[in-house]
Amino acid sequence: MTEKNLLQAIHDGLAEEMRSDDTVMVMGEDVGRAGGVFRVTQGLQEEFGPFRVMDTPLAESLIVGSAIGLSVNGMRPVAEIQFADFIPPAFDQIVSEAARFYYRSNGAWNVPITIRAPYGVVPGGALYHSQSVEAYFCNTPGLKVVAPTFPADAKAMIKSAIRDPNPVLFLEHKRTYRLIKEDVPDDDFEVPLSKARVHREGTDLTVVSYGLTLYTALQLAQKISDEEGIETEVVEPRTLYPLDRETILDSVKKTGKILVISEANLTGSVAGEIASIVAHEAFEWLDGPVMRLGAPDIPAAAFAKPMMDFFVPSAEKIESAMLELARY
Amino acid sequence: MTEKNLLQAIHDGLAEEMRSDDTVMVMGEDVGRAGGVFRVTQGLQEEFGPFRVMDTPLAESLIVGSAIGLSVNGMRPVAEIQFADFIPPAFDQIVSEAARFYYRSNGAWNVPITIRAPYGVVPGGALYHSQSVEAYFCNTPGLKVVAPTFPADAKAMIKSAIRDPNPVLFLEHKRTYRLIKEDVPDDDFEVPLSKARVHREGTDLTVVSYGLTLYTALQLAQKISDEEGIETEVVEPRTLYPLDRETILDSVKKTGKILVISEANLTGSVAGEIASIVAHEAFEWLDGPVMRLGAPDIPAAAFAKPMMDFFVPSAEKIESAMLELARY
Amino acid sequence: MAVEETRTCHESLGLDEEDLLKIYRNMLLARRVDERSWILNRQGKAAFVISCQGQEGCQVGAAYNLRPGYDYVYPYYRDHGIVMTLGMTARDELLALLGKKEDPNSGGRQMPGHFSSRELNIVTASAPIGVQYPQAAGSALAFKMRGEDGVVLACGGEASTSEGDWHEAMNMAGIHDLPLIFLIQNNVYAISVPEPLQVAGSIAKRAEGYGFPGHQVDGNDVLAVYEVAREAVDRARRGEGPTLIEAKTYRMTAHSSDDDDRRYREREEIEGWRQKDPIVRFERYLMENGVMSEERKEEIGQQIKDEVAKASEYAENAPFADPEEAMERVYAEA
Amino acid sequence: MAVEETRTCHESLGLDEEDLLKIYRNMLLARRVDERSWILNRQGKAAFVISCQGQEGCQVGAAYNLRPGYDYVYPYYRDHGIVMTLGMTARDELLALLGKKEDPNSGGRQMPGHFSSRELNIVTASAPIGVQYPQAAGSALAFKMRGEDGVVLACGGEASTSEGDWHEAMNMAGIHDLPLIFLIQNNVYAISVPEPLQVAGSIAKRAEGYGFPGHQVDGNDVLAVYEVAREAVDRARRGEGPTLIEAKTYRMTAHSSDDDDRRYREREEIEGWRQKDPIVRFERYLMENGVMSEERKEEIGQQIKDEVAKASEYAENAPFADPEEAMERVYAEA
Ligand SMILES: Cc1ncc(C[n+]2csc(CCOP(=O)(O)OP(=O)(O)O)c2C)c(N)n1
Ligand SMILES: Cc1ncc(C[n+]2csc(CCOP(=O)(O)OP(=O)(O)O)c2C)c(N)n1
Ligand SMILES: [Mg+2]
Ligand SMILES: [Mg+2]
Repeated sequence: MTEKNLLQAIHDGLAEEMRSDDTVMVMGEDVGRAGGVFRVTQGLQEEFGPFRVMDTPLAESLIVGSAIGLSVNGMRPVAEIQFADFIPPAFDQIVSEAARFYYRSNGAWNVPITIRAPYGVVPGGALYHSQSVEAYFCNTPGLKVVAPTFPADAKAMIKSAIRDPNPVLFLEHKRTYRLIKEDVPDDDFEVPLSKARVHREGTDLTVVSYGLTLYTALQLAQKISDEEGIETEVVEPRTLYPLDRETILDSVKKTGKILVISEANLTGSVAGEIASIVAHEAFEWLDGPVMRLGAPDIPAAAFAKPMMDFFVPSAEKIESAMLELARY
Repeated sequence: MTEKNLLQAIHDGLAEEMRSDDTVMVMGEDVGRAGGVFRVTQGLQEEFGPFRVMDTPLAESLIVGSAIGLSVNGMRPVAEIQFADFIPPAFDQIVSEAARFYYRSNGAWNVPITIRAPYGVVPGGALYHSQSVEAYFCNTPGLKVVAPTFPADAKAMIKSAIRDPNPVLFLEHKRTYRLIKEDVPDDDFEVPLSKARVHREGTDLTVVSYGLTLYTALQLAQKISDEEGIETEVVEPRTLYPLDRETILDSVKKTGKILVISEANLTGSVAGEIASIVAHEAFEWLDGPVMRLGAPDIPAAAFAKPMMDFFVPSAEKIESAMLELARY
Repeated sequence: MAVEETRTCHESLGLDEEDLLKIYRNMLLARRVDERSWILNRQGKAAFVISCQGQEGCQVGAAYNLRPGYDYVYPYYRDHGIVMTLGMTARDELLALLGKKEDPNSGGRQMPGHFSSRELNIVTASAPIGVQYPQAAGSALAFKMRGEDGVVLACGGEASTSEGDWHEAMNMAGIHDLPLIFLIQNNVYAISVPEPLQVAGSIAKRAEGYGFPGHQVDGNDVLAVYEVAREAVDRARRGEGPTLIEAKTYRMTAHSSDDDDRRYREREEIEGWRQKDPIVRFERYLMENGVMSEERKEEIGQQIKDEVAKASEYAENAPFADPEEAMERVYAEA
Repeated sequence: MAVEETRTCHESLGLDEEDLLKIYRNMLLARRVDERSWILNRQGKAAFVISCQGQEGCQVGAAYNLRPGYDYVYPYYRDHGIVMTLGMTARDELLALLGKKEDPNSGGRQMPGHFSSRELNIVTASAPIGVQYPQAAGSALAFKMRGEDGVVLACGGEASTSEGDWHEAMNMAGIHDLPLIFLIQNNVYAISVPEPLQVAGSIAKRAEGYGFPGHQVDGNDVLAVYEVAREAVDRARRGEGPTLIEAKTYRMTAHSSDDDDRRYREREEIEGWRQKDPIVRFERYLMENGVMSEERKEEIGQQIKDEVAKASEYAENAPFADPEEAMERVYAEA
């Protein structure tokens, strides 16, 4: 066990996979000599050379498209999109191509690629370095979308993603890169890309969240337990698509209440999908409205700090939503 | 009043706007001499010339991107994406650009463009000429997404879209192009891009739908009224983003039950957003689970007819879901 | 026309008579399967046809240079001539046409012309134009990284060069000297849109801006295409980098069975191009060079006719996949 | 260096001394605002800086040909020199730097360098690289359709040419002979990625493949850029079509205040380029040609220094927009 932050955990996961499998490679803008703008790939090019850690041209469609082509010719590429905000040019290659090779070829061609993309609001990031893009991808059969929050999960899941025979979109919340630290096992453990994680058991309400808002919600769950005796069960999907419906539904059936929190614009977010599954399949167990909390429906976080802070679901808003639901 | 199908209604709406406003133009692949692969723009190039009805290169990002640039320099372009399945290359220009000009320029630059895209399953269309892409776009503040089903609405709404100062994605269900006919007023009437339509009042359950499944649901609502005395209120959002929440919520508060039907892959669909709004805001009024019906979570409709038919929510499935909910 | 026919001499290309007859057969088979497809369409049996007619020269000429199952191929929807040269059969083609379970490309999931074969290294193709180019660059990079001499052939119509993906792949190919051949079949139209509204400047010339050779070739002269493709393939195998080939040709049918080309082009234009039919031209070459007699021609024609008829019968009688099969193979299992 | 300095003679370009001093002022102002931005960043007042240092010659030389508020301009994030030549002030720039409510580009919504001005026809810019090119083609098409003689200038770094959008716009510009000037400021790096890994062949040469002229120019020679841009603008105004300009230059700072360029380039390389600083070069030209004395230089320098100091003070004291303003102006009202 070694204490690591999220950045290091992902870095280590990549490095270990590259050491144990020659076909694993990393590609993207500035991943080589610079080691990535967030330093996730630092030192990898020195160890593995300029091809297995390749600086690509500035062209996201090419990055994902060529990763697809590499993967069908024997490689296991991990493609980095520098910021999730810049994934739209690769949208076609991801949703129309990578996600469908297996289905459309009736099982002949599969696409074992991982696409890493840092997402989430970060101070100074503004409209185009802040977005939560997961909803764009969570209706694409054939694709897996994962968003681990904690370092140990992230290290295990980047390995699972690389080893998975399907395309996996791997989302990393930028603001948690250095914020969250924990002991990470040194051995080669895996977390499947199909299981939610129950961080905390509780009886009064269920909170489902991921990324920075999960981290905040976990602290608040402790707080309202200490202060008010309210016991929150906190569930992290970890994989956003396909969802582990059972774990979420089991939790709601126990607590009777659910609040889904994410940093994405509320309308059309993944939170809505989770809420609607619950409203359909756990209806009989519900003791209160199916609640969601997200960012307001405006394009994204602004540059100026006051407007940015306004955008992100704050601890205050999260706490009051939790209390409102608990007291319902 | 003249009886028209959906194709003709949209054609006429376009032609009338082009006649009354010199800045209105149409652009896309094969919209000119060929009059569009579905013939929506037939005859327009003869009337308005090769620039105002312009055949573009095969490049969707260019089509939408240049429409943006035209619009900020005085024009009102209607850009056609030949099949909604081919909109991904334009994704960046739509969600990152068109939808954000106004917000990011603090109100200085707006983008009055309309993007038409035929969607939905059609026999022989297979994986890439069949998709329902609306969910990709219904979490993009700054963009309006409309999907009228009936000819009169469509004619009025294409006009509203063209006159709207914001970018509007205008979705047309291919299978309804010739299927649905109705009397369309000849005068210049508008339907706002903000109001759902209640097609049929009822007390037992609410069905929310659009496109081909709406058409089917309306027939079934009549059928189960006749046969079983079950009265279904049928609501068509018409504009999918932003949603007219009030009309939907009012209906559910009256009937206590809701079934949302669309042809899209169920998970991550707009149906989920509608369901979750209801589960949150009309919880106290609910007498049954919030139900959704959609296509299975597989990439899209197959070419072979048996597999294709399996994909589309059939009349049987819709009817049994309606009955199940009504009897709940 | 005599000029083109005698310009390329097969001996100088290292092709023997057997090669020539194979090439001829492949072209004719592609044509006959295509013609059969239209008949099945008119009979209401085939929902959709997309033709190679007129482009058999580009396709077979280029593909004859490949090592099937070793090199990677990204064909586009008209490339019936390519996939059959690589090893697909008339039966495979007609099973795909009718969307039957046995369709080796997709089991009836995709439209005809959306080729795929793991055995032949034909990478599964889709409808969105241009997406194959970055993928092809990736496959070529994999060959290069492993130091293998495989090459990648990526195909498209002239309009596919209008998509950004084409350019991004051209740039990548140039940067890393990838073993990648871009074969652009410029058949003058993209559905209804004529070349002048589609392509600024010249496709072939653009290669220079990326630092590698571009060639324009008469796409209706199969040996001319073979020659320029052979040069490109050899160059790629030697590790010297990519080549762009723009094969000038013509789409002899409507865009597809859903299209009515009378809306946008003159009958005379089509008739003019019929005179340059690559199959007729090659036949004449073979006869004039004593490679094929009138009798032999008849014989081959009859063999192919039988083959296609049998294949059609088989495909027509073959079953569809069960409806529920649509649910399978969404995700690969580890 | 002497060669470049005397090669372009301002009289032959139709520029008088007033023009030259205006050009000089614009370059210097851009530089000084930029330097001030870094100071505010180090003081913890500015969250993010993205520089024009080293590229003032490309920017001012090109923009000096435009009609502000008539022509359309799509600048990229380094184009401080362009927007100030068009009419933005030091105050505007520093309000944007600090994200204040009065920021004329976005009211503090966007990062610095994301320019916008309705009055100056500077079309709102964003961060995604390359998206401006198709938009610029559209704006140019509007001019052409109305028969107006407006031109459009679209800018980007060399890496912006790697995106498909660039190519799609080049093709469109060539097809319709649009009044569009592509100004590519090739400053050798895209963050850390050096040109050889970014650009195959030559950017300037690519224009030919689209059927219009491409020029490579010494981007650190402001008059050379002016000259080639003038030719391009005149050509576009005459309705003769687009031009591509590749201005060879160098990024003298790190990519941005978030970047540490010691990870990927040598100090000596930067020092080498300091010798070619476009402002120093132009100063020498002005002095050698008797346009500017040492005294005049001091005077201008002092004026600009004062202007920037005042602007900075103003911007630092200006208020932020209220948090709730984030909710406004999502949709335009009819
Ligand atoms: C991205 C995308 N946009 C539009 C289409 C519709 N479409 C199919 S083929 C075609 C024309 C292609 O022309 P070209 O590349 O010249 O090939 P050809 O059919 O002439 O052989 C179009 C517009 C598509 N398949 N994909
Ligand atoms: C689509 C997209 N991908 C990635 C980025 C991140 N990014 C910002 S600037 C930059 C490098 C741009 O290089 P270049 O075009 O040469 O301009 P320069 O900064 O050198 O002036 C990158 C990768 C982005 N802004 N947009
Ligand atoms: Mg063509
Ligand atoms: Mg650069």
